[in-house]
Amino acid sequence: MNDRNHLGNVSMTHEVRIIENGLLDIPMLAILDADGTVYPQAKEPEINQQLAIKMYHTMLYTRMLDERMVAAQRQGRISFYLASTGEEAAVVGSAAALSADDMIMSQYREHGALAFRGYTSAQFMNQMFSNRLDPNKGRQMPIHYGDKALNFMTISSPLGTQIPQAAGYAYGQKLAGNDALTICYFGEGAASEGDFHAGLNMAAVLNCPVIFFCRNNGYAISTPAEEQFAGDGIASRGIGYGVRTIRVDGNDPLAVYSATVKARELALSASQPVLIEAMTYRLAAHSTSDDPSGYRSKKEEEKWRLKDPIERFKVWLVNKGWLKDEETENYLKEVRSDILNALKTAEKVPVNPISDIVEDVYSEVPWHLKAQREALLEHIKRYPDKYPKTSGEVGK
Amino acid sequence: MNDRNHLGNVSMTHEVRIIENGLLDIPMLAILDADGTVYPQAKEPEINQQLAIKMYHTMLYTRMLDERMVAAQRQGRISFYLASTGEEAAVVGSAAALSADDMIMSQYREHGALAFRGYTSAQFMNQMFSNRLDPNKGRQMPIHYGDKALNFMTISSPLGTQIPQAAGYAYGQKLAGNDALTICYFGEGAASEGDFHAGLNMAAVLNCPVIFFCRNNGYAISTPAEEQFAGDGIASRGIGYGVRTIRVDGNDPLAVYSATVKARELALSASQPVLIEAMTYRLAAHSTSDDPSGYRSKKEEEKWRLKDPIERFKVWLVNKGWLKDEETENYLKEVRSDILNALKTAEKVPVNPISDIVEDVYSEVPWHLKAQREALLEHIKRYPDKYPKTSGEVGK
Amino acid sequence: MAKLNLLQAVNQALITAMTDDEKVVVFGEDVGHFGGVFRATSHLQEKFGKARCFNTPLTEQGIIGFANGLAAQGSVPVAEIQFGDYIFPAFDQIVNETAKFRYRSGGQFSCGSLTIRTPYGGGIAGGHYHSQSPEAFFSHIPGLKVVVPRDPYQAKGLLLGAIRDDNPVLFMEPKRLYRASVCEVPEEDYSIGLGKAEIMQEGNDITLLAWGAQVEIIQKAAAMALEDGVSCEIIDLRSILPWDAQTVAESVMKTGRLLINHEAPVTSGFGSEIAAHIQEQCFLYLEAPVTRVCGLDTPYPLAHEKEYMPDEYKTYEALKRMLNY
Amino acid sequence: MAKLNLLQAVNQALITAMTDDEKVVVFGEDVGHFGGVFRATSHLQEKFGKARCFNTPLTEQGIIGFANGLAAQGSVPVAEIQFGDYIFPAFDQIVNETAKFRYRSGGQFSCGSLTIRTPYGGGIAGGHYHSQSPEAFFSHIPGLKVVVPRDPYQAKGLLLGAIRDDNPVLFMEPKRLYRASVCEVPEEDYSIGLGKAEIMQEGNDITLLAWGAQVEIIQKAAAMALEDGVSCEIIDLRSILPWDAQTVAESVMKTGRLLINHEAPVTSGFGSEIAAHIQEQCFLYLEAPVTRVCGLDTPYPLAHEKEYMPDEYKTYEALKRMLNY
Ligand SMILES: Cc1ncc(C[n+]2csc(CCOP(=O)(O)OP(=O)(O)O)c2C)c(N)n1
Ligand SMILES: Cc1ncc(C[n+]2csc(CCOP(=O)(O)OP(=O)(O)O)c2C)c(N)n1
Ligand SMILES: [Mg+2]
Ligand SMILES: [Mg+2]
Repeated sequence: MNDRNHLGNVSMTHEVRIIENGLLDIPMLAILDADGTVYPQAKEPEINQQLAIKMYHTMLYTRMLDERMVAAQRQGRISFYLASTGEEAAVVGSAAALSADDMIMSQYREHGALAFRGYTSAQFMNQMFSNRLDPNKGRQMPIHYGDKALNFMTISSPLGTQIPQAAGYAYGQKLAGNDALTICYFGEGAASEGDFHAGLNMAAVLNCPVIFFCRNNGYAISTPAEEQFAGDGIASRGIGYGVRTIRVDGNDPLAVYSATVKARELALSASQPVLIEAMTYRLAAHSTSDDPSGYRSKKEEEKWRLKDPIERFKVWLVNKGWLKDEETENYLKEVRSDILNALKTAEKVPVNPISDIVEDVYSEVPWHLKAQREALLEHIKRYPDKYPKTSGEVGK
Repeated sequence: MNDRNHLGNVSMTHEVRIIENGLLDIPMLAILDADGTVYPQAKEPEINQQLAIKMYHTMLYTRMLDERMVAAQRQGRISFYLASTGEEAAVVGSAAALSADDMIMSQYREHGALAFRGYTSAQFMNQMFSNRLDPNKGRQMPIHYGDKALNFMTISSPLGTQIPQAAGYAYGQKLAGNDALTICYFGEGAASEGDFHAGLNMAAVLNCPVIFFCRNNGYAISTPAEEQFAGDGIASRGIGYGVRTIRVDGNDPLAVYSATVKARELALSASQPVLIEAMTYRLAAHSTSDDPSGYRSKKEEEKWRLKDPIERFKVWLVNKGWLKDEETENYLKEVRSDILNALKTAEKVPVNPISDIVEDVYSEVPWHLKAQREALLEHIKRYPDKYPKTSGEVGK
Repeated sequence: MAKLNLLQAVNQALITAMTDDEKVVVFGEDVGHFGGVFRATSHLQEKFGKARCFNTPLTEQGIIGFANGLAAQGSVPVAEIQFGDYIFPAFDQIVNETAKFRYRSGGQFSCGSLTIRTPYGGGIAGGHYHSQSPEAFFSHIPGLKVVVPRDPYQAKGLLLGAIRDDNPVLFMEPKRLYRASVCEVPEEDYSIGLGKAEIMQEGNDITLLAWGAQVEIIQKAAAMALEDGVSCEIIDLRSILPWDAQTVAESVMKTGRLLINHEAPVTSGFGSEIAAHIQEQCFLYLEAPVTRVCGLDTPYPLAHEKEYMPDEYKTYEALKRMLNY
Repeated sequence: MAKLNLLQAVNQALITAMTDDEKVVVFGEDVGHFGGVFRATSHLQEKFGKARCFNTPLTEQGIIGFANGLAAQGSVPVAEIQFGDYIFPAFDQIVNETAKFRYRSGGQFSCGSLTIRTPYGGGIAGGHYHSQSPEAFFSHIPGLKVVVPRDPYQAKGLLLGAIRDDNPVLFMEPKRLYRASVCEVPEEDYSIGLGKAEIMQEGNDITLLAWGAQVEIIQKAAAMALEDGVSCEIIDLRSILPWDAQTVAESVMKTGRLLINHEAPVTSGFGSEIAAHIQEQCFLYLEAPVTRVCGLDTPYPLAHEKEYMPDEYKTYEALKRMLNY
């Protein structure tokens, strides 16, 4: 046994003192003030105009996508949607600090990361309409994106499961000698799952180059943070695992970007995990199935609207002379019509053929699934009017 | 949302500083030095001679029980045993600080707590021989004790499962207005399970009066602590959950006792969990199925033998004038013969009748289990020589 | 007597139980102030206080672990798992703890007072993470009871029966019926005992067996068959574990045929246990093989939900094949 | 060719796999330096380094979660769960992740390279937490493969088959045979393909079916029956999912009788799926009901292990009843 983790460095005390909250006071990195100016003591990250504008555009893009798709859900065109409104800086600021080779494992509210990597409106739509152009073959509910070409792992609904998986993925990257890591996004709610504990502890012990990125947005559906945990956020847990940790203002794209750049450097050079806790707020409803008025006040929402990451970033860009006011309007116009066109196109693309129903369960379709498919197709042939969407495919 | 757990008290920083190990330096409470003298700065707990001797005797008792039962296992008299040798102070020191009404949920290496509550050699033996006098009806492997009369929850093999259960039990005690709490023992290995995370976090959020007592004995079977976690022990995790936490020298009965007294007071008065991490060492093999020479050195063991909690306690008692040398010898003699007699008696007591095989699965035996029992008894009647242990019971 | 939907019936059962016994405690993700994502626990926190109805952190293994301890202590926990698809992190606590607590302690301690509520099943365009029917997993766990109601009346009575039963019960609520199924539900307190199937319609030619939301499917198939002059006996199994094999066997001895319908994948679904048992018990009475009309052995598909479901047409076709066997 | 026991055969298969493919990585609780509590992974760390064979923290859900990610990345993880009884904390990762990874991503990502090894079964005085046979739970998970070897030769071949199969495989090792079963095992690399049952003995009067450690039980029962002049066909199922229904059905069409033996509790054990399927496929050939000789529907008992086990005498008795049906 190596004493490091047992008794090696333990100091002694002779007084019975139970440690209360407050031993830890993990500060929050803040670079841009809510009014869009840089804090006097703060150092701007090294970031050029092109990258900054790309980040800004991506944030605007997902904001527009959210607006449009929430409406599309209300119109009954898609079954479900889940917006990242208010959390754009956390997602895009971190994604911008990655290399394209880094694997992204997301929870579900991180389409900004995918957009940053160049996912097109058409691609987003193909997933949301579960049509046959989705590389995931339309197998999941809207917003469960996944694209191997962009190193974006297909999203899974069960919360927290991607956390130990990210440790494993990163371990594999290290073994393979890749100069790339894994970033794993999750909410402060998901951090209550046992998988969070397993994932962070394993990553720390097995020295996995992974960035754990927690969006602490104050809510898990209706459950506020104070009914989710009693400690100093999620960051304090990182310390408990011996994981290098940083807390950032999640509504400050410069802070998030700076922290993630540093985290990536550290994680890769030392082959170790880093935990980032981004303090933000879910301005949106949890999803289109949710109505936040049942559990929080408009006043609280208003308070956070004042910290809007997009507005804040815009002021900074304008002050820097990197952005003119009308450019935003033009971009928005462009994006709106791009999204709408993509939507209209994608909703006309058919879903996968019915014969696909037994594919990808195994690497090859085994005997019993072949038999089940055959029986199903036979049945549809017999009752074409009862399965109007697919009966056309099966012949007679 | 209450800001307490989200942004309420967060301080700000403008410098990208990722927190590394060492933010936390949780000291270890030590009162008795390894040589049995009290550290000059330390305060002895309020403890009278009677209690101190009872603790000492209990520690000696389990040491003897361990010796005897490891031998009994080698002789093939019982199938399995698991010793607490070297960890007596952690277990007995904490148990001594409890009220008899407090529920004890143990992992398996805490028979000292049961002995402290007055479990007799006969009672220990009945469990280990799974005979019909065991209140658990002999349903589990040796050392899985449980006795409702003594508020000692029946032990379960799957690790960590008792941790969230303890939170729930304690919550129930609080609801019922009992002036009692739950203590939950576990190893530093078990603390890697997701159930640990769930249990501590829930207890913190739901204000459960429970003491989580971690025996950090450096090993989980062959796995040393440094392959189990990378943080500052288990104590640092408590801080992460906002759980009041104290680390103690687990080989120092006075420190463990003092910490547990204080923890109990706090947990009950504030209706909150407290985590105690006792730094100790598993001098024994993991169990009778294990041979530690495969994974650690004699030298390391020797180092820890010098910190033997019993020796240390003895010197203190003698110095205090509470104990004479020959008293220990006499007690040991007494206990040895008591244990041996109990063993000889218990091994002759039969196991539960075969008809019991379907009992306690449900509150009442349902139809299918009645039918299965009937068929089994019929079968045994037909092949009496094949089931010699039970055929006598079934008639012909 | 008022007309209630299934959610309202569940809510009423919880109010009844909490009023009747102050040891009843209700908790889970979002069940507190908000009343649960489906609103099954609406107003409970208001009525009974935060100590008896509360949100938990987001951890299913924790919820059931906590519930096991609370039950062992003597309280009467009713824990909600937000979706049946998310019950698996709690599987260890259920298999190794809930179900074995009484047995391992020789009856000294038990989780008998525990009820776990969870919505299950498809038909809501939820894909494979909001549609699973996991009852078969739980049917292989001695020590546990598993119950599935088919309508609001049954839901209230069976839930009260489950809460009061001295054994841990998994109570699975067919979520596609939450608002769709409406019927008269007495305001009074009534419980339906567990373990009994209900013969909903007597018949002579074939026995159709289902539970939960699929009961209406076999009813529809029976109606189609009736047009052909086929007389179906319809049984709602209600309890999956222990199940009422006697009622089913007696019916099959009369009709000579058994068709089982369930949503879960066919392989090792609970239909397999029923078929295995009935072919043994009724071997000489069977005029056709026991037949299962079930989900395919795939994850629950999003885009082809309609095709996947063991609907009335598939049931009717299978029934015809059985009659012409 | 050397005589090896089952543990040595497993160890040899791992050495072969790790030598053959440097992407193979072996891990779990105590599997590193120590070589595992049963020593199945002895010397692997020494031979292949700590990066490819290592201890994990004590967390089954973490082990499988980590393994899923590692598999998705392109490595070939072989994860050990120390006892089958402790696999349940990983149930969610297996049901919802391992098994659905490929499907949900349209084949973009998968855990196909993953193998999970775990010892299972009774007969070692281990009580209900060191004796369970949980294969039936896993047989209801589309996307997963489940394999159980009966002896050292099979163990090596099937484990190599499992590691190389492009689907996630749960490989269950009958621990009471770990040292008890010894046979000739070729030193060369050989794999046995998954999904095929093996007819170990041909016969005419009845088909006896088992897997893993219970195969020797049906062999013993067959020997007893032979004295009565009964000719038994003996089948080792080997793969539980997908299972080789065709081989079994063909045998039953010949013999007219099927007896299934497994250790797990009878209700919803995997025998129920086999019985349900075979009574449907072979309805007109059956001369007696498909019969299951299995564990009781209780936790695995400590003190009455012998009585609980579906041994050769129970098997023989059931067989006689079937022949006299
Ligand atoms: C294992 C599991 N349990 C429950 C759910 C249902 N659920 C979906 S999202 C959600 C809240 C998640 O909150 P958080 O992790 O904070 O992320 P946020 O929505 O705030 O981004 C819940 C409970 C789930 N998807 N998976
Ligand atoms: C869920 C589960 N996984 C694995 C095991 C096997 N096992 C029994 S004891 C043990 C080590 C426990 O170590 P620790 O918690 O540190 O306690 P200690 O033995 O040191 O007292 C292991 C892995 C188990 N009992 N339960
Ligand atoms: Mg959140
Ligand atoms: Mg330990």
